[in-house]
Amino acid sequence: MSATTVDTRALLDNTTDDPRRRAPLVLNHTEFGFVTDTVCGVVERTTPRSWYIAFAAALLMTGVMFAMITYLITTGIGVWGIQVPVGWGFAIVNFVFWVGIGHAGTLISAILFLLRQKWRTSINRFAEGMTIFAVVCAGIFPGIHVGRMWVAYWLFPVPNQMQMWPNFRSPLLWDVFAVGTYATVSLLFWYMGMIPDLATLRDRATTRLRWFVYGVLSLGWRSSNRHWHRFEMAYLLLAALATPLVLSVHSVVSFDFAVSIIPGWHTTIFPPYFVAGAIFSGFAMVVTLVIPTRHFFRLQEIITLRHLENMSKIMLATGMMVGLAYSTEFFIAWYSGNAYESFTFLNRAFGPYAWAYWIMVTCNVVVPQIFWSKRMRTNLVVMWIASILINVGMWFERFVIVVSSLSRDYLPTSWGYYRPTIIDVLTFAGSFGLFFTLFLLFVRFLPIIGMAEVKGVMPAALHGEPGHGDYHGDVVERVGRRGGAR
Amino acid sequence: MARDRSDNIFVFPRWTWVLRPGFAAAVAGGLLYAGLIVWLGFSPKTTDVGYAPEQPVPYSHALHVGQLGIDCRYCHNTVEQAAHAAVPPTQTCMNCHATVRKESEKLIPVRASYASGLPVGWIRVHDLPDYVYFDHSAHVRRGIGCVSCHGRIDSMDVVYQFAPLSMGWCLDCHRNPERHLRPVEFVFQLDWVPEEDQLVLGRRLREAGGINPPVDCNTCHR
Amino acid sequence: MPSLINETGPMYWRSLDELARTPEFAEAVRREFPNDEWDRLPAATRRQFLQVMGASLAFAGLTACRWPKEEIVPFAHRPEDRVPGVPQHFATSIELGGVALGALVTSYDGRPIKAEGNPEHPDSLGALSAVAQASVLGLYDPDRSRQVILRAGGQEYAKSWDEFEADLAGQVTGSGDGLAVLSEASSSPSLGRLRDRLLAARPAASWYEYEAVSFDGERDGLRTAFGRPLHVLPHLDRAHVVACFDADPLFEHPAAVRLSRGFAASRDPHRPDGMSRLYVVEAGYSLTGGRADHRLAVPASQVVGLLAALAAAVMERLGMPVPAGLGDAGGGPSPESFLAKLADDLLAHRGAGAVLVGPRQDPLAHALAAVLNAVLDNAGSVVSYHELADPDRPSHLAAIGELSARIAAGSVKTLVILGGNPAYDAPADLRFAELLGRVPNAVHLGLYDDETSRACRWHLPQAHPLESWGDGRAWDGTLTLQQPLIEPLYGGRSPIELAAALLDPVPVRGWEIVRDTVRAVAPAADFELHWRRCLHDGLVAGTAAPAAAPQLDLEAVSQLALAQEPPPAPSANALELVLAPDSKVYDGRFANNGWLQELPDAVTKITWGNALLLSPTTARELGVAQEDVVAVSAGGASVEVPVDVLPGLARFTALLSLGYGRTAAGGVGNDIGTDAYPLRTTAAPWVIPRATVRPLGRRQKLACTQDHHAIDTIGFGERNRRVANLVREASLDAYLEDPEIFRHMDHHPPLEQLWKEGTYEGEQWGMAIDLNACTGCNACVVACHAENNIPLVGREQVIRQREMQWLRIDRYFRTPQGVAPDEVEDAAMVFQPVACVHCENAPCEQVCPVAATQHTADGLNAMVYNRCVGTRYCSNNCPYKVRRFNFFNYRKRMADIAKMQLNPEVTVRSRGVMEKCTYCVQRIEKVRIAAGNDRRPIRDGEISPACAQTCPTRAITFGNLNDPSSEVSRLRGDHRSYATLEELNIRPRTRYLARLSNPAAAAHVDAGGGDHGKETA
Amino acid sequence: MSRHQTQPDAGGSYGYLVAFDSVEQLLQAAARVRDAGYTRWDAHTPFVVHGLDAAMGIRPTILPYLVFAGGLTGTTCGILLQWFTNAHDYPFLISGKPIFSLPANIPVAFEMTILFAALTALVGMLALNLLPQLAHPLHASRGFKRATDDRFFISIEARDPIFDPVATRQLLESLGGSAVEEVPG
Repeated sequence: MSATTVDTRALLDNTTDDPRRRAPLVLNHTEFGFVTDTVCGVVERTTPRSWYIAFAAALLMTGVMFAMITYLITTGIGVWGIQVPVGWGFAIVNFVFWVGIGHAGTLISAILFLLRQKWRTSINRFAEGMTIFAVVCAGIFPGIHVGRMWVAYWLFPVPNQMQMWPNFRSPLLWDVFAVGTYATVSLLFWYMGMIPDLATLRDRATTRLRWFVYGVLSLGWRSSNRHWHRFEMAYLLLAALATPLVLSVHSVVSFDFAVSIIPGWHTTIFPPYFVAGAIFSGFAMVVTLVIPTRHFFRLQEIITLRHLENMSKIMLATGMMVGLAYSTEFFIAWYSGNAYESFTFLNRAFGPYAWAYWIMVTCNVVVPQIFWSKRMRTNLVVMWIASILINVGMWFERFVIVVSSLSRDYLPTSWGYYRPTIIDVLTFAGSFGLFFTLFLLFVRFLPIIGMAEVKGVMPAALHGEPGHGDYHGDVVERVGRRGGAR
Repeated sequence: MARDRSDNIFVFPRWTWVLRPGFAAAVAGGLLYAGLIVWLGFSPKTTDVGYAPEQPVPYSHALHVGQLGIDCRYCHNTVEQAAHAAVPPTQTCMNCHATVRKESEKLIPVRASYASGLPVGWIRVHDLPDYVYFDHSAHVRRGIGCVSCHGRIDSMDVVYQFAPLSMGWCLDCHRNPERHLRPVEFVFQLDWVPEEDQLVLGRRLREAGGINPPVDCNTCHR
Repeated sequence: MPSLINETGPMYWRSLDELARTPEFAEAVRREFPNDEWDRLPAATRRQFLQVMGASLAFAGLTACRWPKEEIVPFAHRPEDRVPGVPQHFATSIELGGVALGALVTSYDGRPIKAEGNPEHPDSLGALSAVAQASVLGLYDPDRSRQVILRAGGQEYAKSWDEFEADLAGQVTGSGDGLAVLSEASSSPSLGRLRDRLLAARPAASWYEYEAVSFDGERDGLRTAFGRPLHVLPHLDRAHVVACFDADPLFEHPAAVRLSRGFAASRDPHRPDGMSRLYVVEAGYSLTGGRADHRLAVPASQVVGLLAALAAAVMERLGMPVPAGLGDAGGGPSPESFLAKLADDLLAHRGAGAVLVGPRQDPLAHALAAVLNAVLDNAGSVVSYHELADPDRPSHLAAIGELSARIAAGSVKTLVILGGNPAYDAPADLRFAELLGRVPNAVHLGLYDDETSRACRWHLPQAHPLESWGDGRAWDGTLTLQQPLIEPLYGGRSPIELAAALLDPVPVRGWEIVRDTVRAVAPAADFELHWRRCLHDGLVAGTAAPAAAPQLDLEAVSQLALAQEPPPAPSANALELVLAPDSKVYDGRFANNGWLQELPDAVTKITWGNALLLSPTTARELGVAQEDVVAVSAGGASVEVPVDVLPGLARFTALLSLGYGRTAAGGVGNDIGTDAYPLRTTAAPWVIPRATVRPLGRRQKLACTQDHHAIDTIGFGERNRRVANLVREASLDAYLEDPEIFRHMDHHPPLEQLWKEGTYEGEQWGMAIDLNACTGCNACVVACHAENNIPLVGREQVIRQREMQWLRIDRYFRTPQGVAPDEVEDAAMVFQPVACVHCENAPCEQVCPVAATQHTADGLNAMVYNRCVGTRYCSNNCPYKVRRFNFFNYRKRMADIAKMQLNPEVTVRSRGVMEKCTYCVQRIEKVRIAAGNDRRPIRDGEISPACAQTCPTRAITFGNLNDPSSEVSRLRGDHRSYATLEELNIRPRTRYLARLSNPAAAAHVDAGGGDHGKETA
Repeated sequence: MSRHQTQPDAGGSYGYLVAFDSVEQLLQAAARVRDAGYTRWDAHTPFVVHGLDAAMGIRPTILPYLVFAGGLTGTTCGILLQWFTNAHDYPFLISGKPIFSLPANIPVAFEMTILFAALTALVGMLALNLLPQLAHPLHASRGFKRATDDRFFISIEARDPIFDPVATRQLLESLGGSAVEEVPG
């Protein structure tokens, strides 16, 4: 059967809401085999040349980044534009940017899972992968931004001859734990969800190598329902843990600023504001990646237009939240009557960094408004461009917060103006290289869609009980029965 | 049939079930081993203690201090006034060796230095990092004996590093000096032992002298 | 070309080791200790080469890590008074512009590492100017010349001193015909003695003295007024009204330290007879102008006119006949209000005022000042006159002019130049550099192989003042001794040694010459004892010139006045260009001194170069903006220089400082800034009329440590709003009305802790900085730089806002509200020294993830370099932005010889580490240990950080806050005491004492903060 | 118990395996096997089939309790770590703040909680499932590969107390699945 060609006469738009029947999540097909073949096909088909080209490009960019880092380590962080007063520049901006991106994955997997949003199944694997890669990129920057990278391990509580310990009052140390935990948990979540699908790849293996690799990775999964039973429970628990985690991580990241005394940083609104922003940017990045991928690998029937429309709606919502945060900041700056605070915000909007501020506002608040219109929500090109603009805007949000606040704090004599160097820019560009390298490897060698989960929400799996069929239904209603193994 | 993509079946051999506990054991053991290597291998106790370089002149503290009973301060005469317990000038050696062992082979560098005025290049044994500021006077004037840090110099033919001289080691004493405090008159007496319990004595001396060693960073780092 | 000329640091070490074994070296030692008597002197032993040796080898070890093993190199024969690692202090002197400043130099294991003031010395009083302190760095400058060089036929040959002496013996014949000596300004009695002997022994020889920056205007002015030149010595501590006409007694004056101390005393609001009032008339801001109660910005050329008008006004009111030529001498604008007010004030305080005129003004101005001081009875009370040692010498300009003429006439065969750099700084119209080429045998003794040396046949390495014997006179004439602290690093010789060589070929040591001078000047029964005492004190007591009571010759003054034609008033196409010695490199001699190059100019805050200063309105009318490069032309010459727009300058007046654009200064100073000497002529040495400014359409960044970028309107407004609160100021009257006035100046909610208040027992260190005493002179900044091994970062890094000074002096201009940045005409200038204030609730501490900065038991905010990982979070979170970061290893290119200056008591920071003011914790620890050793408490004032130690006005006080009797506690109890950014509840340990202005009644508006005081009162 | 379940008994048979095409068939079949009183048997499905647990009579897992315990351990470690390092072993004065105050320790304690709990969830799940177990008799069956694709299986082990080569085979054949396959042990 043909998984590789899409029947163009077939129905591809499932965005119309028909109250009489729930909108299908997989189009034109009812047999499970179709899902297996389509998704595994991505991995099993011979590698297209275009993949090699893209991979080479990404690899090149990664090389650039590591070249920059080598130069940085051998020469000193003076090669960056940072100075006094602006002691944090691109490195921290990029860190916050990437961590923010990293939030969509866990959010889609965990929160939508708890909210029983079935449509998540086609994109969660994808988003989780993206999370891991974003966090990897984010993780690089705190490491290299310190003046003496070779003693960066002092940030961890390692017993040593000095009998010195890190200072747990410092938000940076909270960061270490938050980001560390987040990376670990996201990885667990991602891998665990993948085990059954890896088993599928194992069982479809035609070469010894593939069989061995996927065999080991799938840990000998044999689809036993007694295993599924605990698997579901573990998955539910991980989701329940990851949800507060994902909220806490960006809150902690925002503490780096909120706990300081710098006007423009010292704000109680930061945690919710940062989390909303993170979700916002995360979804934007998913859209940016999903649209080309689904087109390229012909996944239109599994990652349907409805999925994309839903994501547009979420971007619209989070975009408005971020916009609200911006205006609240201004209101409070004025309302608090704190002279330093109000100057900082006037300065943001009309000072030397006004250009950055208005780029941010345009991309993050104005652009998403187009998603009020359904035509825009269902127009892939528009959606794709908008998502990229939102990514740009969110990067600038971090730039404005970090740089413009620092550049003019309390004593006018030590005001300054930060200019990035070419090293700054290339390092940032290079981190995208790393991101795409990992992403390309992922789409090439791993199941980019959770087959077992998609199958679970297909009509054939629901044995005529509409409204049921998602994992936790039975977890919740199950009561102890006699007999059986434990 | 259509769904079956390959005729050959791959199966893992039965013995692989052993891997599970084996793997777990390997991971745990490996981590423990690595930890121990780092902890023990890089500790100053391992790297520094016992460092005994060969000196240009085979000067024996065992002979001069142990047997002849020369006081530490005869040579290291700045120890009570200054941060450095200065290594003596050649002159000091010659005070005796102008008459004693005039012809000795071993003393050739000393005599040469005395004649030319060029220094004898001794090798530093107790070498703290440049960012550490240790003051001998502050310690000996408060009743910390030489022996506490340098060991029984009077029995060393070749001086070696007795203590790790690590920050943790310094802190231990700065936090509980009573373990080492002694009456100032016995500071330079290497073989002195208290009649009473050291801790009792130490606490009394600490009380009396109002000795509260600071543990602030800039006590040693400036 | 012989390679020895450009030896580098490491080369030096090697050569030294070899040296130690060569016969030449043995010879050097012999010359060093000629006889036994020598060895008995304490001074003798410390110059044993062993120390230099020891230092070199120690450094070889010090830079190494643990496991290339480190060597200990003890003395072979340790001197009596030497304890290794314990610094010693020696009194010596540093001569600048012919005035000797007493200094107390710290020597660490034989290495002079820091110069401080000599408390015994009348002009130093324990403090030292920035420039004088920086001379220590000059000693170790790797670019100093190391070699006698003979230049002939376009070739350079490395020669020895013997070869030179042989050659000289051939050149200088019996009567000394064709022999001329050009000395830089010197008050050295020894040199004077040798000069007289030389001129006696070789009657045909001639002796000239030239220095670009001199006080000859005053000499000539007083010669007119009193018939003979005298030194004017103001006693500002006694003054009630001080009027400065283009004068800068607080900074530019050679005795500035002494005058500043006096001024500060007179500004004490609690002075029994009230606080003094300062009037300043000047072209652009000087530090004195910054402290003025009433300031008038007029073109420099108009000052004399105002003086004449003032003199006339005063004499009229005294009912004296006004001599001809005075009343109408001033052609320029004469704002009645100001002059009238000043006249009234001076008359109201007869005998308690001073009228001072600066070196830029021509003799008439000085004469008029003399007249005013005389008729007001200030002479003898506030202003005293002192006889000069060399009353008859021609002025420097005349001397160099005459010498040039004689060279042009070809009548000079051998020209011996003792120091100085005339080829660079002689008036442009003389073309002196070219003339030098025509002298068959020109000999230049200099610290550097500089512009002059390159135009001469012989270059001789000069011994640095810290390497050689010498003497000089303080401003009041006190004989001050200069003794070496180290063997000449590069075998140089001092001017007196060279001068002696002109007399007899057998080299005489400077030591003998100075001894003979002292013996001659101050004979004593037991000379040996007397000599030792003088060496110990650094001066010969009781040698100050007696005060003179000269007779005023009004007639001569009015003649001079009549002879003067009124100068033209400047306009947009005929600007007035005012030249000034630079506040850092002076006349250019310090161009290769990194500390001074990187020191922000007191007023402009520009480092590494100079700029053409224009007032905002003038700049607007000329159509030039900040950092535009312009061509400044006058009298045919033209130079290119970037513009710095600054308030407080007279309209159509441009200021430019000398001393930059050196071509042979050395690796540091070459091609830094713009050389202004081409514009300077014999006719118009300082004030150049009819100059034009033409924008070249280029821009050039100024390495400025403040306002790093052109300020926008929002920022400008906000800055003005904040200044009032940061630098609090009120008029004396307002303050006396309501002593609490400064507490009312900011309003914030009660400062409560979230948690239990910490208690602080034992010594608790704190600091008080009196803004009413601070003049912004930068002495503390250099002292801090020298004490704490602060690295130099260079122009590029300063532009990128990475300067490293721990202590900076913030300079603000108070501009009236609502004035646009480019319309500011006049604005009050205020200073505020800012270093780490050691907050009790330090924001920097809580954010450091590795606890590299934490609070100590004695209340210091400790910065632990070796723990720092360099997140820079602390710097971000510091509201004062006083933390400094090592973005690179700024010592990578540091020559080994320069490392000899480093203070061993302070860790040398490496790359990627944060640093900041430590309250000089090394000094605290030193005293604490010493006090603990002999079981005694620490005395108040026993600990003094480098900045406090060197402050000329004693504006900085350090001490124990837990001791209610300590000076610092007293000052913090003062009504004027306040903390900046108090509302953040960070509890800074450094507090400021507010500034007071003392405007004349009915003139509060003119005073910077006076009106503000009124509002809140 | 499951240890010997995985252990091959020499040359013997592992048990029977029967395949179904639809979820409905599977559920009915499972219910019948359960009611027949078998204990050592299992169902194999490519995805989670709703209601199958009930049909097989599987009791809830203890995993949640393990995870809860893991979380508590995390919190305790987090707090203890911070107390020991900053308040006990080497206390230092920071910004005039108390040596030990809970608010500053919440973030790290929270993250440690999540970390420990999450690790327990995955490791616990694998441990209870006795995974990884690469080798299993069922993998030798060729048809069984589709258990991860689109087919549904029921397997009954020969080790089951009431297993009878004949009766059991009859039961399975009566379930309407594919031909019963005997899987070698």
